Amino acid sequence: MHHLLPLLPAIPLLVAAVLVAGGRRLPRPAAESLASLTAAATAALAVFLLLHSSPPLVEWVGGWFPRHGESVGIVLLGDGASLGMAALVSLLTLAALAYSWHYFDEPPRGHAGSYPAMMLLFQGGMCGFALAGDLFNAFVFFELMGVVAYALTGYRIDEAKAVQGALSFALVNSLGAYFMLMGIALLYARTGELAMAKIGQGLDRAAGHHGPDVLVLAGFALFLTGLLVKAAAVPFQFWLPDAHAVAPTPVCMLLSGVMVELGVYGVWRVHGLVFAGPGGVPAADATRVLVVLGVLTAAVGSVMCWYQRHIKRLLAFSTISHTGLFLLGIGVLRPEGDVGTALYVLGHAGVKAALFACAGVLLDRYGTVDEFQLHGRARRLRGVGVLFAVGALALAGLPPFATGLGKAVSEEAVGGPLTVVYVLASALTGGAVLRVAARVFLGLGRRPAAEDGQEREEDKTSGGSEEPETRQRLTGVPATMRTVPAVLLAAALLAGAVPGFAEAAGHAVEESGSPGVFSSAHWTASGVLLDLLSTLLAAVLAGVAVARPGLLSAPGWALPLRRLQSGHVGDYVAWLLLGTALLGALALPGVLG
Amino acid sequence: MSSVLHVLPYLVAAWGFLAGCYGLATSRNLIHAVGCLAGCQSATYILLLAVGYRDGGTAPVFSDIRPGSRPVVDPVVQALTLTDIVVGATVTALLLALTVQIAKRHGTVDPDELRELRG
Amino acid sequence: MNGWIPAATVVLAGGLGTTLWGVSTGGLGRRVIAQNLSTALVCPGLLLLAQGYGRTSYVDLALLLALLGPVGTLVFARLLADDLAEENPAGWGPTWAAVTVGVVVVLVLCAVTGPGRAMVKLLIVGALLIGGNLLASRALSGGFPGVGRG
Amino acid sequence: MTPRVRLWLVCLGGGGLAALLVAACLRLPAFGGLWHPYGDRAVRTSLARHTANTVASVNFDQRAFDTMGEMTILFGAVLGCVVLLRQARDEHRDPPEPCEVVPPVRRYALIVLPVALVTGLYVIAHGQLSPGGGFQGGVVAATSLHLMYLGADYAALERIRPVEAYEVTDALSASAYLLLGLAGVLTGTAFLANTLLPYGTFNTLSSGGTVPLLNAAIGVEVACAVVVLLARFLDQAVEIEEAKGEMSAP
Amino acid sequence: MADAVIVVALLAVAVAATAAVVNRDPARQALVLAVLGTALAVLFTVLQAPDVGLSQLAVGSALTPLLIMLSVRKVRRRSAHGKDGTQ
Repeated sequence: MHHLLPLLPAIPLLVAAVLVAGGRRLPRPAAESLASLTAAATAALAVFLLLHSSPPLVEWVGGWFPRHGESVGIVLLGDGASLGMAALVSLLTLAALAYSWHYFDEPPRGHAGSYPAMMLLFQGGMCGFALAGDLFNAFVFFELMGVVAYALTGYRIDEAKAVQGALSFALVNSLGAYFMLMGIALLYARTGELAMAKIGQGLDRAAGHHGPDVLVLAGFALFLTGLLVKAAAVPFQFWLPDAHAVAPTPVCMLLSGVMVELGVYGVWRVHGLVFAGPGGVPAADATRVLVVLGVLTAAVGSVMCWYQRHIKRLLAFSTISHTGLFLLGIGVLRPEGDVGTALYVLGHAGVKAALFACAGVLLDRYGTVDEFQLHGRARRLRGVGVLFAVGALALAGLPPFATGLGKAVSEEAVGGPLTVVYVLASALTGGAVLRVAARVFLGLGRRPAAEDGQEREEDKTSGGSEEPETRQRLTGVPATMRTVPAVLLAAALLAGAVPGFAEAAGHAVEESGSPGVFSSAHWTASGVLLDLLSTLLAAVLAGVAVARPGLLSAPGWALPLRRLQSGHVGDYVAWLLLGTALLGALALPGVLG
Repeated sequence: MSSVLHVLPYLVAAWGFLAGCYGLATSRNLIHAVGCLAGCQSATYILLLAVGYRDGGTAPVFSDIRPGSRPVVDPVVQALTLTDIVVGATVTALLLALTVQIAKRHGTVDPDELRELRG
Repeated sequence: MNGWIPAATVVLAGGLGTTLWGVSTGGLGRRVIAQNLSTALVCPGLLLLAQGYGRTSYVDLALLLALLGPVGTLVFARLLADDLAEENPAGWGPTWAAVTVGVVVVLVLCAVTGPGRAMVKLLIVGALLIGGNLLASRALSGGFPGVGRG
Repeated sequence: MTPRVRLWLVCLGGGGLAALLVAACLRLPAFGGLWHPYGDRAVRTSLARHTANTVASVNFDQRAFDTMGEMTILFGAVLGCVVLLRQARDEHRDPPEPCEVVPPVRRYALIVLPVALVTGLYVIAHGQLSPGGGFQGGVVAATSLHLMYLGADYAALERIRPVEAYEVTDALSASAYLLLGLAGVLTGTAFLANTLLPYGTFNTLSSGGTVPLLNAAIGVEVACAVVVLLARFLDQAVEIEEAKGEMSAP
Repeated sequence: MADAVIVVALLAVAVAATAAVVNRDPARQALVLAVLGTALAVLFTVLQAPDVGLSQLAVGSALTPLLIMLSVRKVRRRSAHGKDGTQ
């Protein structure tokens, strides 16, 4: 069984290579069917392995099983969490490929297979990263998914914004990856090993009775920088809206749905295996780091999300906000938090991908994703409108969506005042999306004045002049573009509503995560109430925003926050440096004490 | 001499990394920024290889020496660095490709003039 | 310990020092010449290192540098031909000096190794190094008189 | 953000990072230390598998999975460059003007080209014995072809470089690497397991089991990938022109 | 004495890396990067990593400069072209 683990990344990579080799002979439908079939097969394999992952599978690639406890090979971990992520990646890739069926204008001349091939490479990279149990191997797959994601983001080279967003994405993420590599080198120097579990043991042994020293701290800060850049935590988040607003919609579905979450997953994995022991970073400090960044990220993300009018950018900021919530969930270092976050990630992937899919329909139908310009214009797209509104409510945590369940379980795990963060962040982001739904699909409220006298700098990102991604503007919505969001939302609903699914997921995550006794994940009365509260808040916010736009328009203090999102790659790098220093400072007490 | 040498390679790596970051943050030309990123990355090569060095060791390549006749340095970091160099070269190429497109679409490669993605 | 490594240290320190100074200051012409010299001066250093470490397999490094270093210079000569046209940097003095260092090092090493495959390899490296450097200098001083959009 | 504020931010963040890095450097094991557990194991394993170049053994046997990822990164980046540097709708191709090259330079290029090509192949072939291998040799071989552009002109290069063939070969050799990995699974051992072939005699070209095969696959892949990559950049720099009169305003 | 050559290589790399950042014109930076590549190859040789040194030479001495210079040429030609267009 465990011998099949390496196939999860290898199969998509192989088919991608075949697609490139045969791409110029293969007609486009054949190339796309082959790619979809591969994604489906990989997903099936991942689910199959997932069902057999108790006890967790471990594979030493190349047959380098440890002798006397030591190996020279690379280890892959096939436990509930990693295989769950791999399955999620594969399913979402399948959804994205189905959505983009006959979607783009003509592919590059003589390279019909290149777009599906790149999607498969992306999938392979993400699967490999999810399974990696070796630090350097994780870096390699981290780079692979990065490299392909940069190219996919800049896919529409005719668009000035697309290439610029892709470059910010590429520069910041590559730099983050090099931070990660510096961290790996430091940890290798201390422990002489590369497998995560062995490094953890090595750190414990080296620390002895003194506890961790500054070398461990530096390794922790540097490695986490790389992962948090991918996860778009504040202050590493600036690249994300730039990239997500301009990437082709199917790519956005993957970027927001799983790639960013893989950053959070990486933090959880590496913390659990490397830094959780007595020689790693003390629990209190790790919690401080993750909770502080999580709260900041959730706050910045949701406030910025509320003040956007570019719909894709708005969704991108809501992803940032939710990443903050995920970081909070894993930050408390309790099994309930892990399970809640896992469910939340699952639900969020479906909901966010569905929302992006709907935004893509708007873009291709009307040639704009500006909330103001679209006011009331999409009344006739009833089906898409319903999906968009349902997605908004699910984002706010409406039971019984998996987002709501994940949110409820996480809230219970973090407890206390941090619950407020969950409620407010999901209400704000859900409310913002609901507001868009009300304005665009129902035409409620006054049509907002496009300009209030002078053109402000921020209006450049209104989304008014985007090029549609299809050959011509769509006149009708193709069935695939309608079905995919519906299926995704249904999946998010079922994941939360089907009894037993949450327990099974909880069990799988618990087995692979931090030790602790945890009963099971299920709906509780308080959880449902909090979910309903955040949904209600979202509806009220959206209603007020539509009826009385003046009341909730951007106050003076929000403007500097928007100004920070300057689109200048030098600024982003400066923030990245500051963020690493911040990470080090936040974890410093554990080393000094 | 020797106590300085015990940390000098690491410090050089740290210096190179920081210098690259500084250049990246303050760059006025995206091609220059990509070059700075390459500089940053060379720091990671130095750190990795410095970690694997062994005093008096020689390369772990036995085509021209007898195995076991001389102490050898750590081959693992060398393999990692090789991978890293490939990654670096490809990332550089991809970034340059994006830069070329930016030059076409925006008419400039100065990040100070690329102000479309604000707010 | 042997004398080869100190010799290599001196050659490399001198070579890298001068070329770094040359390549990071002054006009474009001077910088290109310095880049060209870096090949010519580092390559003998690598040969000396291979001898000093007693590893014949390290000679491959010198071989590759002798081969690709001039190619790198050709890149600059060709793609900067317009900018260099005004300066027409020749730098024959430093070039000949560097070539002399190369010749001396290769000859000494040949004398030490004695005839055999190793010596043939050394001679190839030497020939590539010297030929490449002279050629690269020639290319810099107006080697591409008519570079249009090609 | 003004440049001044950014500089302050860089100083602040960079200062913190510098403090962190320097403090960590001082705690690292002294440079040149004798303790390399993984490295020692790797050397022993490599000798047990009759691979003279330990680095090749780590790359293509012990940690061959990393190399698979690395190769795919290269493959993906080249594919990305092909997509990013394609001819956009508002661009057209102008045939390049021939370039005038003084005869000695042209002669040099034509003489060195085969030498470099052979050297590249030599470096690939001896990868599991002496320093070198698929990656290094592949880059050298690919670079050598471009002497045609540097020493002669672009048209001459295009004659010896049918890009499509290189693209297909690139993809095929990448598949070959992956298929060699899959062969392990199919024969019932493990992915990328080096158990298919005998390990051969130490320090000969056929030693090391599948190491020479994987090495050769990487060599071909890298050579083709670099050729395709450079072809895209040359296309942009030399051939592709934007339509006249459609120059963007800024 | 074996240490002296390591120190020399390290210092050369440090200086070259700094120079690569300080030279802000891309063409000049490419020249410095080419020398940085050579210096790194020397450093890798003295750190007994000839495999890595070879790969650094292969990438750093011709490939990266060629890529950068081709990009510089494209960018420059574009802006020169643009000026013509506005005249």
